[in-house]
Amino acid sequence: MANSTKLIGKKMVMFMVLAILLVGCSATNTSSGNGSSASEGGDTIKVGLQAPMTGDNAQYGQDMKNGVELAFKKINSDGGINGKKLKLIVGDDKATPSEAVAVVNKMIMNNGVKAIIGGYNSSPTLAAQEVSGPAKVLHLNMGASPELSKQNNKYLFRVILTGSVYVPAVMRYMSEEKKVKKIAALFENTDYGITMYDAAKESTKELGVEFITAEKYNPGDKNFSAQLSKIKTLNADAVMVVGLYNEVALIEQQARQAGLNVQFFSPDDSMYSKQLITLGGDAVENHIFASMIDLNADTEEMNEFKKLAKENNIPAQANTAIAYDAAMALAKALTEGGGEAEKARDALANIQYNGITGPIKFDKNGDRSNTPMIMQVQKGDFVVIKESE
Amino acid sequence: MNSEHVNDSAILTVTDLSRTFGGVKAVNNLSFSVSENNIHAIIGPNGAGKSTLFNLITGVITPNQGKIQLVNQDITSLRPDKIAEQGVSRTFQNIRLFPDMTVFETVLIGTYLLTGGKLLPAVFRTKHFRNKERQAKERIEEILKFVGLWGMRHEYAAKLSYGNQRRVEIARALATNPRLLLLDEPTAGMNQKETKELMQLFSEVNKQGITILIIAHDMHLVNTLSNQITVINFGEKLVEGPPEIIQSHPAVIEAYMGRAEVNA
Amino acid sequence: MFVDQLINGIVLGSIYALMAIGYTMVWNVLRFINFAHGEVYMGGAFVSLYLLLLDTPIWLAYIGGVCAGALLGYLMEKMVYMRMRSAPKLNLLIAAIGISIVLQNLAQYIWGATPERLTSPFLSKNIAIGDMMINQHYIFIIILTIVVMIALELFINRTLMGKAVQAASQNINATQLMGINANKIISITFAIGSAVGALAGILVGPVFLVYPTMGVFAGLKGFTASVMGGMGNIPGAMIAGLLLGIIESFAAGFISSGYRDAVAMVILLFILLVRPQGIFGKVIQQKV
Amino acid sequence: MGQFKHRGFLKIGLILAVAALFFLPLGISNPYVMYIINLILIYVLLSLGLDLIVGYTGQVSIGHGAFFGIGAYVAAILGKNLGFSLWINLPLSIAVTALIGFAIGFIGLKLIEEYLVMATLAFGTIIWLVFLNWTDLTGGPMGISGIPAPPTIKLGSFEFPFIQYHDYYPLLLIFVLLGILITRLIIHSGFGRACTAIREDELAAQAMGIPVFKTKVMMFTISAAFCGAAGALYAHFLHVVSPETFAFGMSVTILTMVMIGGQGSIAGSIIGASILTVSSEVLRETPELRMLIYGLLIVIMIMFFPKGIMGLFKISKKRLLQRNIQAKKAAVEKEGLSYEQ
Repeated sequence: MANSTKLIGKKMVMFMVLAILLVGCSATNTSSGNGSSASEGGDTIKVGLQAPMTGDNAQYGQDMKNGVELAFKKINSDGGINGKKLKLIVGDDKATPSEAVAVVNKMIMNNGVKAIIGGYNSSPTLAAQEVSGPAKVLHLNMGASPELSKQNNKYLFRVILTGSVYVPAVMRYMSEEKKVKKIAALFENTDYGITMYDAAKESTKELGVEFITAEKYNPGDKNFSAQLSKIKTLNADAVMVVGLYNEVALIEQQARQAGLNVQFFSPDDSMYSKQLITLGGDAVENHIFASMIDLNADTEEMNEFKKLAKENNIPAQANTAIAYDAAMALAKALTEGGGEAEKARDALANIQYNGITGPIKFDKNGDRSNTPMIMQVQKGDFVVIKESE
Repeated sequence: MNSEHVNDSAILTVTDLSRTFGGVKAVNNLSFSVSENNIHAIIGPNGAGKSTLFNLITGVITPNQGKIQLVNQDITSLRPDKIAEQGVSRTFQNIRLFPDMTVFETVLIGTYLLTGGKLLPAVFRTKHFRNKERQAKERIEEILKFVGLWGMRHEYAAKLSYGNQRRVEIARALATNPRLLLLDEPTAGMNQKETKELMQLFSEVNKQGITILIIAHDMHLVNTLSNQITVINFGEKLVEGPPEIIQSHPAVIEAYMGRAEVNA
Repeated sequence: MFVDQLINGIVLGSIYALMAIGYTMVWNVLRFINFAHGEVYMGGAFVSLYLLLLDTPIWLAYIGGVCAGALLGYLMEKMVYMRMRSAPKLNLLIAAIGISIVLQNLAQYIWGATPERLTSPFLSKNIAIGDMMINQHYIFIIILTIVVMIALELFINRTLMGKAVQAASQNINATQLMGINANKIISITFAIGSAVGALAGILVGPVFLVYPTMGVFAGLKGFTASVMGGMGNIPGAMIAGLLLGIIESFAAGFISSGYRDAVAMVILLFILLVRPQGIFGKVIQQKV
Repeated sequence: MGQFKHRGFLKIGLILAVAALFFLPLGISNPYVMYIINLILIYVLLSLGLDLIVGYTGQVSIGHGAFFGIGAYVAAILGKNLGFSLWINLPLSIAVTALIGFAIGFIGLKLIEEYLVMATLAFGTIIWLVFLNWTDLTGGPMGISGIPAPPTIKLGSFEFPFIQYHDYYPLLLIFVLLGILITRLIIHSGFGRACTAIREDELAAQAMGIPVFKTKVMMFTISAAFCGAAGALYAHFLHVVSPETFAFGMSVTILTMVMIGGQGSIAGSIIGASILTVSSEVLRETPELRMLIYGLLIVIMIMFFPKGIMGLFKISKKRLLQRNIQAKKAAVEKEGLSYEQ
């Protein structure tokens, strides 16, 4: 009896310790951010990053985080925003809509962020902007889906190009330069994949090409043998893959193993990463895609970015550069806004800024109007084969 | 069918019952009947098929062939709860109590047939529902006082002495308001005092108009308590009759008595 | 397309068979589903990957991964399951799921979430059989799986330790009475099952990549295969794994690739309801 | 008599405490904290539901995340596509979930122990894959967003709109209290006792006339319905549903809440749901370590509190009860009276 009482006592103590630990964590948590109503009392402005930090898409989130941190470091060492330092709050959206809503909620309400950079994937961004819009929080996202232009959210801006710009560019190139007629589509079964495919299908009539099949896969799938052997039997001239580098690399590798040796292309630069080549090796050689950025470009901005990245020991990836651009543009808008949400929004809407990814300015939908270039994987590097118009 | 099985006052009639387990005939072509208000004993050596017989009657296992009748109703292959509904209740050879319940809670389970398991009345606490709940609780008070466990009603049943655990099991069986009570070796492992007290209890139960079918090893108990005995061996019926006849039957002595003495 | 899917099915099936062994062996001695087995598969692959980064020769890296898998299984048992011997099975199940969450995220913390390709000396070569092209690595997977199965069969039936494991699966308490240390048997069982699971992960690494959550569905499939083969039946698990891989590939190819993973679950349900003792299992009489 | 008075005080105290709960938002200015509290309420409803079948009936399911999902998707689809309000969607969600729960229970509950666990896992995974792949209806991996908020409640001249998280709290609280009440009413009835008896000893329960299978299926259905209700509330509260929320991880989370809080205990469900929800949210501060610590927490809790946190109190309560009886017995014997109350 005494023994068991002692045991229970021990367990109670352990429980207490755990409880105190948790409460302690939450206390530091609430003291670090004090509600949305409180203005940034100190000398910092908080900015949130909504991106996948865990799960299959975590690499994208990591690249984005690197880019934003690089930009913030530079901005803060140059004196910050009207004397205030930028502070990054990282929120993991796991590339899923409900987590995105949860984490954006937390960043806005608990941390009191003034702006959010991200997300990377279209579906989570579409869900999250429904929270950030009413809260009047600037939301600079990197989703490709044309849906993002139609949200009627004044605070939503897109720092990459929209799918409706990317897709026709690459489709025209494939039709005119590569003379393909019959295309098989293989796309991610998400807002991103579906809307990109729809946009591509729309452009087929005037180009005189056709999609002979539309195969889908779910994000995170690793086995595409079923879709690929179906495509193989249809004798397509080319395969359009809409997906991220993990999937694109695997798809092309498995296609080679299955003996499907045709031209692969993608409508946008989602797979523009050294990882594509590391994973795909020879199989991704000759892959064609439309891109808004060329990391080999010899521009002043690009060279500065690469120098900064090297100094800070950060790999200079496409997404790092785009996020860096987004952070720089945001900083400019925040400076002009002088602490007022409405003013900062107007400043961002009318911004004129020359970034690594070219001139940044937004139309009334919050989209950029730049045109993409066409790139190809050649000898393990990304080479521009057609400049942007 | 033999004419000796026709029994007008029978509450339970078993006819040509058989059940095999992997080729072994646990119960083989067994026929007997239990008269109303009797204390009927089933005896036989270990492995004779007594517990299998109980499991067949209560529907825990289904027979390969044969028929089990409760008064005029065929209960062969009915589910155990349906058979309980018909007024057959039982205790188990190895006492099966509910480990996490007090005596009161355990016996309360036995009133399921009284209160029923309807959901909506429970949620809306209808008058009917409350009445039944009250009745159930009154009944338990009555039963627990009857078996002498009222004072221990808040104790965990599994923590009681062996004899008292058996009483809880009997009280729980009585709470179902049975016509026929099946007791599977109820005094096994009890000391003499406990056995004597339990025998007392059985005859009191019987006086309330409940027929008892009992499996027992203790010949003394069987002889003093029961008024009809069926002896089975290898799943078959050996003999049947009142204690006086069974005691002196040569086949019984050969098949059973010797061993029982060793067991005792 | 038919032959394509058949080959894919056999390759997948080999992996599932290897995974199923781990589930079945643990079930044999402890009667519970070790939900963290999928993470052993992942762990083995990651360790191999890491060793390759350190310029370890490829064979050594593979062997290192297998050993790491065995160690992981052993530690799991020693640190958690052994301390829960008297706890209800449900608690073990939750603990196993907890371990799997920990290991997945630990792997991500150490190695990052980016899928990486494990090197294979065969991956870039195809063999022509008739007019069919088969990847050499696929053949390597199939051959190695057969070798492991034979080795395991020999171990169980021909060695003293194997016989002790077998005896333990009948009745772990009786084993203890016979003077064999039950805890030692359980540890060995975990180590062997985990080594085979890690091998599966290493073999898959060059084809489907290595990443922290790779074990989740592989685990579910392996577990389904072990139920199909009859829980605790090692040869049954192997054959069932192969069968599952083939069925799944055909279903994905001819029905819908989105429901690829549902196929295994439907089979699992079907087996549980119609033949819970598994395709190759014997009916066990339950004593009332 | 004294005991009666004591009880009366308890009752009044309880009513006051519950009433006070409704005024909790007044003391909370941070909407994020309110958001977490609301989330806890939804999880409490889920845990209560799962506890009915796991804790009270002893039938383990690791597929209840799917019922949560069915409730949420029914509400989302009806709310988004047909513009139905919460008040129509909630009963429909409950009905659909109960129906599917009944079907699954009817098929699966023939199995026992580990085999039931496996079957519920399979069912849960299949339903999740349907959410993921039936793109036309469920939106596939994108899920459904833009689910409308509940309509403004008008009571005379008072209006209760649903805009902030503070506004949802009373609504969710009412449903949780209703859930607690129904749970209590069920477990203190012939049906509830039958479930407990099944948990303790199926054979003995059946011998008492309890239709074991039917009772299990009924309880499974109710349990699913609870999760369906939680799902509908979740969909209208968060305005977005997507499949991964309802994957295996959710089933495990709910089961872990029940286990850590303590099976077969209402307070346990509340404690379990609170601990896991709060720790999961607090750990968002360290996204890279979040799930790692969360997993460790689960392993440690389950190793060191095998009966959950309420299990600790239960043991001491049991001991107290017995000590009380012993003391009374001694007192009675001293006075030479027969021990009877």
